[in-house]
Amino acid sequence: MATTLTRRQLHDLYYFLRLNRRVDEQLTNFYRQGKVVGGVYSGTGQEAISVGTAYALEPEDFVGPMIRNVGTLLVRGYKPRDLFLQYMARKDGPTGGRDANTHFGDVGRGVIAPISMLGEGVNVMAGIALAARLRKEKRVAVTYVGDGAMSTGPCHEGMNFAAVQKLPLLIIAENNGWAYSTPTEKQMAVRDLAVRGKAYGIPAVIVDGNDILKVYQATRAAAARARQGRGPQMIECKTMRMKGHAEHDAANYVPKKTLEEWKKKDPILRFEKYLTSKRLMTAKEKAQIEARLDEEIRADAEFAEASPFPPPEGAARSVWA
Amino acid sequence: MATTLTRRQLHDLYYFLRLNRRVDEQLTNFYRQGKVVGGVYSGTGQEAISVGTAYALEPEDFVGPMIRNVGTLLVRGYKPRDLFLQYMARKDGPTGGRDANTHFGDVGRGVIAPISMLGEGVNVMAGIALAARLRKEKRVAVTYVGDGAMSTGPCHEGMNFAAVQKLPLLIIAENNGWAYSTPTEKQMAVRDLAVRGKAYGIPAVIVDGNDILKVYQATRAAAARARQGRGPQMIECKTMRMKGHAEHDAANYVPKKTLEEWKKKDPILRFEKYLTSKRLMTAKEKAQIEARLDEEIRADAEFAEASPFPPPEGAARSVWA
Amino acid sequence: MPVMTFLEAIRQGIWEEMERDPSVFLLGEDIGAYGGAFKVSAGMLEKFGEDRVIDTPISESAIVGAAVGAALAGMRPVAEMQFMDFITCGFDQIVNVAAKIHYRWGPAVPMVVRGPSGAGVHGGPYHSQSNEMWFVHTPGLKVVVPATAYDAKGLIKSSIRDDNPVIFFEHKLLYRRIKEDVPEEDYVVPLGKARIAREGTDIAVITYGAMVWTALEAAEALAKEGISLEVVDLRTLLPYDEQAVLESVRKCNKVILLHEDTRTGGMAGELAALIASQAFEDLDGPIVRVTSPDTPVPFSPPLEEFFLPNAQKVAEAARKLAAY
Amino acid sequence: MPVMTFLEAIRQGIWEEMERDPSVFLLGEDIGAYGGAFKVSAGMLEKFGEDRVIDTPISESAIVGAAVGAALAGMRPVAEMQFMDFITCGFDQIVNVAAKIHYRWGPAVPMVVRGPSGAGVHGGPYHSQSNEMWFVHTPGLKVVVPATAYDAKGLIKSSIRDDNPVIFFEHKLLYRRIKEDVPEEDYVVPLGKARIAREGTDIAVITYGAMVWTALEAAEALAKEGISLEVVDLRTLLPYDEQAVLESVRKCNKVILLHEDTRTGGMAGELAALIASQAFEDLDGPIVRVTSPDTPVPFSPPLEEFFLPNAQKVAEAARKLAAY
Ligand SMILES: Cc1ncc(C[n+]2csc(CCOP(=O)(O)OP(=O)(O)O)c2C)c(N)n1
Ligand SMILES: Cc1ncc(C[n+]2csc(CCOP(=O)(O)OP(=O)(O)O)c2C)c(N)n1
Ligand SMILES: [Mg+2]
Ligand SMILES: [Mg+2]
Repeated sequence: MATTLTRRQLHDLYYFLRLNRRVDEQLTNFYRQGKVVGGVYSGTGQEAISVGTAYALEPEDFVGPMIRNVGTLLVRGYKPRDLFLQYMARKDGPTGGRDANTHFGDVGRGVIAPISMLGEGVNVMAGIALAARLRKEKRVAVTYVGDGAMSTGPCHEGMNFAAVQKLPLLIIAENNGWAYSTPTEKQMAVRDLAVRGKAYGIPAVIVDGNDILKVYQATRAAAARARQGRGPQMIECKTMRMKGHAEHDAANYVPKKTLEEWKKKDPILRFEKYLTSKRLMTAKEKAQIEARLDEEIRADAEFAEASPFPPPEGAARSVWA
Repeated sequence: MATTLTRRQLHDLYYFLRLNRRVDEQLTNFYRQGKVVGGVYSGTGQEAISVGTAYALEPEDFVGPMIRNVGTLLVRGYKPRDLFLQYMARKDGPTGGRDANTHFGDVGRGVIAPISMLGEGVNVMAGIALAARLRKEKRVAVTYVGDGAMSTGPCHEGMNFAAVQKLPLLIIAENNGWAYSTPTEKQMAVRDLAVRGKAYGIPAVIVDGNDILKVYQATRAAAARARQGRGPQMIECKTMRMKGHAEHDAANYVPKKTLEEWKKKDPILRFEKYLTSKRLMTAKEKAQIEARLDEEIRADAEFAEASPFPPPEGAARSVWA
Repeated sequence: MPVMTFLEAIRQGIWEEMERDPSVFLLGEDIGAYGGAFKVSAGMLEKFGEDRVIDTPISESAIVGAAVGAALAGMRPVAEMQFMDFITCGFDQIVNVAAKIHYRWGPAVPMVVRGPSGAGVHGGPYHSQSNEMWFVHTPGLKVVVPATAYDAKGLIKSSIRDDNPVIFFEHKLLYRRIKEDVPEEDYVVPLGKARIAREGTDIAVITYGAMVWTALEAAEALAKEGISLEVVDLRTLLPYDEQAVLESVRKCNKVILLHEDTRTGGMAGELAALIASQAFEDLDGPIVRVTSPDTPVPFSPPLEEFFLPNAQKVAEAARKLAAY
Repeated sequence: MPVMTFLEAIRQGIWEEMERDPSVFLLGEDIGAYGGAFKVSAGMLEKFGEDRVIDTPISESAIVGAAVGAALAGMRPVAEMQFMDFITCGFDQIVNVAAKIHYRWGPAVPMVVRGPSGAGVHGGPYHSQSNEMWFVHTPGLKVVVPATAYDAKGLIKSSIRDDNPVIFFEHKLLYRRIKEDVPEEDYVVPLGKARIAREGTDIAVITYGAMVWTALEAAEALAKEGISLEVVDLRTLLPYDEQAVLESVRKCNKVILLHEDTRTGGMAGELAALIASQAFEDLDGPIVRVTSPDTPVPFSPPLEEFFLPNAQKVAEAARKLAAY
């Protein structure tokens, strides 16, 4: 690891990594307490990708996070309470209870809400990138695609379209080994998703997705190339889904040994070790960050729990703008 | 060119090439006479691909021809009259006037009818290949995909699915430079469709699609590999669409020079030259073949023209088997 | 007869067909070792092996398309959509390939596309849809929506044996909530035949799927008020049992058309057209629709409850209609 | 006022909107140098440049999805389907992405998906479909089907200015057959408002698209027999003009619902439900549907003619109904 990031920025990264983890943990707690409506889909073990990519962007850039990219949302300014409220289906949540989990966004902040149907987001983000090009705005659009989502037709169409149109689209392929219970060997007959990029004429790099500085740097570099008009860029992040598909899924199909090995590569512990060993973060600083997190999570959890469910008539909102 | 084909087989190939061309020419004549219902989509300049691939197969194999693969249908035993009747929407045509052009098939002969929506056929033919594997039948399924069709999501899904399942699927990618008015540069940002195959883990070769012996041999080899259980195989045939998208399209968007250059590479003239220069076909034999073609085309054209339109109530056929 | 859940009935129906006919096989996402998101295929990989229980990539077009191809080649594929919401991702394959083959060029396409549909479990806009109507409006398909465990088993078996593409909607709310006596032996429930779920005399309620239970609940409540509802469970939406609908309307002279699906362009419209053209003279009151409103299915419980029809809403409509 | 074809009216409407608003741009297959399969965008590449007239790969999901993204980012994309039959290839993007965005999380999605639809030109099963109903049954969309050149221009302009995803069906039979006086200046025809295409007193014929002309032809013929048809041209199917439908029914007391689309689950059902619930007492006869039968659109002219509704079939139905 080597970086030109300032000490403050490194602490930021650490803060967001931890915040991401803490939000997921709190959601799991809420889930176990029966307070979550629906399932909880955690990004545990993949925080470096969400946080590292989002942190590498400019404010005017657009992101299209998927269900595990809570870290992306946090970096873009959403608060833990937004996630809590949304997962608990409360009135004050970003969609007022109309949709679930990370299914929210805000064009003003450059956040485009996902839908469940995998792959479609690639096309939508390509459209965002297209608009940027048409308006001669130097913004990039970032789409996240799982190893599973990469098998969808729409993903193919979007990547190819972006390549032909030379759009400033960043494709972050999160290869976490699994799509629900399906291992990548049953999803594809190649080892690396990155070869797909090349088949569209999209430059693709492979990075260790559990190394936040690598993710950050690859994203900076790719975003810079895209901004220069060099077309879409792909980054395959190798990582591992450390929990089940969702909280209800014990993931017995995942070999215990694999999990144990990956546990050692935990992106947060790894970054923490780097920071402390390089003396980039003192024990006191670390404690301060954790204290701040404690307070934020506590306050937001409280706020969310106190928020009412939406009034029934909220369902009658117009489908038309 | 070099081959182990017998003289009879070589003559067969020549016959089918010429038959393909002659059928297309006759259809164009019918079209100009206002006898065709709808458009005429010709395979002129691409006959070596249709004929060469189909001729390389075993009787139990399945083909899924597209609109320009008249040669494939002829090799599989369909007669010129079937095409004429179908294009003229007559009662005795293979679909009794219910569908158009090459949209017909017969499971018994291993011919699966295409639909207009491009790319879908890849999945259907993958399903045929899957059935073969499940029943432990050593048959292969052949799907034809254009440079344009390759951009569709279903094509991607089908190729990937076949790769993961190691299905005996042959993907014949006909790269004829154009998809309607769209040149391949606007269809994709890579030069070769073959790289797509590799991105799925599908072995892919590139052949001169205007050299029937190369096409034939590549297909034999690929089919053999597929039959051995080595999974899907891809052959990219480089060629050129020598007419407009259909007869109504003057194709002014195609540079005249390109057409002139490709005209010199005409697959039939080339094969004819090869056969005569190697003394594999005498002038008399050639004349005999042509005389046979004259008679066949004449008789079938006459038959087709004499065939009535279907009775209106034919429309009321059940949609259910 | 063992008591069985709706889900277990479907599972058993598929299982029996797989035992009976080696050409039946399954394909879909996570249906193998995992047994499917709802466990409909639990144990099937172990029993029937990897060739007949195929885990696929996330590729609905490939799933449906491969099923079409395999069906053409003589197999009887049963394709699972992890949620029926995702059927839109294989839509073209269903409506343009599968549905039109027989009419266009002759062959049979014996295949089933099945999966969980419907709301009431707070699944949000993408795990709650009632997507049957797009397929009812596609000539060449059959569309089946069972309401009882008995029917679920009998209908899935008929669907697998049918020579046409059948879209089979399993209401996820019923999966574990409905428990009934279901014969363990082989039986089928024919496609295209409705069932009188409850006899009545005042108002015919024509419905299907989970709403059959809603209608029955309303009927129970209204019986105490002296209003007698007849509940017709369509079971198959395409082709649907016109005769049964008309008979019930002719008997009751008033009709409520009830579905969970959204209103505009929903099944109630189709039924209204049938009734208003074929049983016009038998009608003693307006045709009443009780349906979800025209929005996506909202996520939060109070919103979803507001959105969904329920026994109260049906009863209210029935009271008004009875007084007409 | 110049005489203009239906096609030219659409072209001019798009052209004017592109001149008026730099955020309007086009994307689709072969729409650039070639001007589109039907030449709706002829000359636009030359006039507006490659950035605003984008030739795409054969990727309907990408076309629709890119339109959604661009719309979210403040543009007003107009996406062409080469034939509306191919809209099924971008179906999920339309019904699950575009249609649901505003309800779910707020933003406007100002975009148009347009293209040629309908039969009568011997296009066969894949170049003749009337695919509007799937979208009428999708909350969040608007669905527009013009019948006249005047409306085509005014409605395409309204559609482009609308802040929602609009699916715009252009009947290819009308493209060059309909020639009318069309103002060259700017005007709009509002979405959601029907038009009385012909006043009448005996039977209301509710229809849209090319069938408006069929209805008018029938009306003309029947006038001579003393049967007076009122022809209502819906123009917009979602949201449709309930008031206009009901008024016409209340006036004529008899109604024929006419569409080219296939019968089961078609628009006529929706209208029947509206009428039979809201205008039940005004009806003096059964609600009659005249539609295509439930099959794919056959290719051969005699088959297609058998399949399609025409003035004779409408007249026959009207005569029967008049005598009721
Ligand atoms: C088109 C589609 N089919 C099926 C699903 C159901 N589904 C939800 S998540 C998932 C697995 C996704 O795997 P991947 O893309 O690798 O993302 P990960 O869960 O690993 O983050 C599946 C199959 C879906 N959401 N969309
Ligand atoms: C999904 C889909 N979109 C659009 C079309 C319209 N269309 C018919 S053929 C064609 C071009 C096909 O190009 P290619 O696949 O290269 O085949 P070729 O015509 O060159 O043989 C297009 C765009 C279609 N048939 N299917
Ligand atoms: Mg994954
Ligand atoms: Mg081509």
